[in-house]
Amino acid sequence: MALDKPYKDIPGTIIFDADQSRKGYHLNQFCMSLMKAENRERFKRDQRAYLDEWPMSEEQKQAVLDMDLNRAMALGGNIYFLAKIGATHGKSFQQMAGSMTGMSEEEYRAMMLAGGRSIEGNRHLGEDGDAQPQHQPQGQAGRKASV
Amino acid sequence: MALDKPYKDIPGTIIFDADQSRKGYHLNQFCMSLMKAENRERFKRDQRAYLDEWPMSEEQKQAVLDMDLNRAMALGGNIYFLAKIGATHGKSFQQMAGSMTGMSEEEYRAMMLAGGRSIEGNRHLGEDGDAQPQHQPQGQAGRKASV
Amino acid sequence: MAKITASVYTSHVPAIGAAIDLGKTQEPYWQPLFKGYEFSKQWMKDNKPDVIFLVYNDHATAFSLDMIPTFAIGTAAQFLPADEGFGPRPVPKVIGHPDLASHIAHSVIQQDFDLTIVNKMEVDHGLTVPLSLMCGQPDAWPCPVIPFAVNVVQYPVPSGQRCFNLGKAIRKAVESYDQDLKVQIWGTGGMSHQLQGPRAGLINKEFDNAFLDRLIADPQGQASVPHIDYVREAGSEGVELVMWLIARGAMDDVAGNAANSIATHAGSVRVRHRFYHVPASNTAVGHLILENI
Amino acid sequence: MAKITASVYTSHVPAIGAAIDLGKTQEPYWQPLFKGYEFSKQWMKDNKPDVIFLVYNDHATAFSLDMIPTFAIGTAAQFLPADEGFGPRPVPKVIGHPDLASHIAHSVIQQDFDLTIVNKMEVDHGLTVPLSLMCGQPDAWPCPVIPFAVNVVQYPVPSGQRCFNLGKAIRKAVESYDQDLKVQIWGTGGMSHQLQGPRAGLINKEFDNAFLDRLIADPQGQASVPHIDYVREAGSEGVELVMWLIARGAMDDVAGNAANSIATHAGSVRVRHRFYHVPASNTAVGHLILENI
Ligand SMILES: [Fe+3]
Ligand SMILES: [Fe+3]
Repeated sequence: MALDKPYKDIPGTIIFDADQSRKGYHLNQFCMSLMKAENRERFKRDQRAYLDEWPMSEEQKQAVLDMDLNRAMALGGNIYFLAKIGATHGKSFQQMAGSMTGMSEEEYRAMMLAGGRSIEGNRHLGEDGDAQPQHQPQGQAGRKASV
Repeated sequence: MALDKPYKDIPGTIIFDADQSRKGYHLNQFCMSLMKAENRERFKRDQRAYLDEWPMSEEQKQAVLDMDLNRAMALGGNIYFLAKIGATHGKSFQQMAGSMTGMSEEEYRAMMLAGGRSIEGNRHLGEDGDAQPQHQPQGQAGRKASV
Repeated sequence: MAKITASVYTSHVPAIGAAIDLGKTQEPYWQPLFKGYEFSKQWMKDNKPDVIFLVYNDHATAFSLDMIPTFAIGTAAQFLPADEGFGPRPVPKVIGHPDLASHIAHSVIQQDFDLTIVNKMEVDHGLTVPLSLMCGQPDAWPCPVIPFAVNVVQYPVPSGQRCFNLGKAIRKAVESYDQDLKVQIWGTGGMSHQLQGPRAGLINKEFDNAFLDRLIADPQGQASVPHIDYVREAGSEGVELVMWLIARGAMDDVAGNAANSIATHAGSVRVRHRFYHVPASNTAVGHLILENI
Repeated sequence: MAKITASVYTSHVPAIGAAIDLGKTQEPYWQPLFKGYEFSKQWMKDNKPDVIFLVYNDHATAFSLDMIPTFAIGTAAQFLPADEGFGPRPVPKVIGHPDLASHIAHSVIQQDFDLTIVNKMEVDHGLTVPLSLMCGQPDAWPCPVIPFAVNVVQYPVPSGQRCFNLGKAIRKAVESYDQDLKVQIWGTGGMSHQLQGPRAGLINKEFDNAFLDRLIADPQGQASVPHIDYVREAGSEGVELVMWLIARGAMDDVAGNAANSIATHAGSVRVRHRFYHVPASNTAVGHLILENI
């Protein structure tokens, strides 16, 4: 691809473009299947067996089993598709989004109530905002990690 | 609809536009179902029973049973959809197209071999070409009808 | 002749739908948000349209990765609320307006917009949450709705300028319909939000309010802002805001045909309501009502 | 850099596929038609492309009335021949080129063409008959194929001008791809035919030959011809000819960007082959090969 991808220099973000879409095709189509109640039941009963019905990579399956959404995104998942897994487990969008920051649910909710994450330092890779790679994971997890 | 339909003054032609599409939705979707071999078998075994599974008008069903393609077109059918019924009965596109003129299969085939129907007199309603309403049905059938 | 009487803009956060459906609108978390829509519910009663042309995006609900239409118009007689993973929302089914929708499709395709015509689809929170916010919890929605879905899931999404020009084409289509109908056009989605990655939770109040100012006063200028600015400043999902430009492009003060990107002032527009609130779940909520006068 | 080397134009009559599949090509009825493609099969061997970008229309096969995309690009890894009612044609499966297809989709959407991206579909005679005519009956098609489907089933179909401009946008997209690939673009369908009603069997040799002349020498002029002329002069299904303008718009002598409808001569084009025959079933068969030089 010789096309510009100007979004590559934004920190903490994956843009779902054609390349990601190709990588994540089966992962995302698996997620779509969870829009049927009977499939959600089957998936919850035996996640591994259900996943094995799909031609996904082992890494993709593991990311789903671990509910590691950052990993699932890197492997081609799209958040609107992945949200169906969260819904199946009874998780809200806020819980899912928060899980990608390393913050606890309470920490993330408190950040949102205080007006959300600031844009300052988070526009370009190489700045010093809290979404930059050098500051992950965030919240309590980050403080523990740096000890 | 206040949009122009400039195609309304062409003789012997129905243009499949949004209005026709709406009218023929279930008829055409029934035709699509004949793309599966098992459905073609079921349809051929009991056409009426198969048609009754679809929310089509009685007129539409009768047009299918009679293989009256002009009627089916007037009721919202589209030729590419209706062609699946023909295929189910083992009919070629030439046999289906010919059936809408009133000509016998041989007459229609001979016309095509001789270079096809002329455009002369068939551009606008009100001219005197062979596709004009006053000259239907064509071929032997027309000669019989006018006796 | 049909006429666009007003445009409505609102975020369509799924958690808002859940709050309404679960009776939480008076909880401290939600109360300030719903207060911002009290005016709007009354305004809807006082200004009941005959049809709502509702611009939204599908969130991997009706459209999987098998088919991704850039622009899709719903021409069906009805559209059922989808099961997005928690079961369908307990809201009325959406009644379409096949005749007007087909007319608009016909006209807009002839104005060089390459629509996908959809005769069967379910609708997700992108469409039903705005209806709930503006109409509350009625037994039936107040009028037929034409769903118009924009791809903002897989990049590239249509540009702001393309969306704005599409709005102009829709206005022209509506005005060539021969029944006297009052049509509202709604643009939904946004405002700033990012749902993924370590940057999740981004909110940019300055960007959002500047967007609202400019959408009102200089929509052509706002239309020329590239995607990357939305993604960078308003979050990866903030790009949904381009959909607001479709509704804005259909208003009276934006003249000229779709191919002509220069707006001249042909009529005028009044701001009836403006509201902004943070947060709803991960998202900044913005809301505007503009009337043609 | 990828480059468009040539364009190929041909009718795609289903009966031609049946004649090939049933071994009837040497029968008196079919022999003159297949003779017209002998040059072309040798030319394909001598000028093997790396990818074919194949413009065709779906005939109620992959797309029912549930979703009707104006323009759909196939980005899948493969496409199986469809069962159109007689069982699938016994031809090789079509291997796609997902990377180039996605690149073209990306570029062309950013040039304001509102494509639908399709990751799963079966292909009908509209796509496989041209391959059979140009390649005979190999065990595998000679190269990957990107299917590009145009709605010509439900009116309104895209205008000739829109198609021509799309061709320009596709050329620009191909030329921005960073691998060295020789790409052919094929436009299929037509020529004059009418498959329905009392006017079925219409053939207009004068119109068809004037179209071929003008497609070669004055494509911009031909692009400005409205639909109604095709329907009136070349039959209800003759409107398929607008698809040839997409391929023609991608050639070297047609310069300028997609938004600019004025063609200037930037390169030149050579006619390698021209053929016309009546009838194939209900249809007039036309065929052209143009090379960029
Ligand atoms: Fe949204
Ligand atoms: Fe065709």
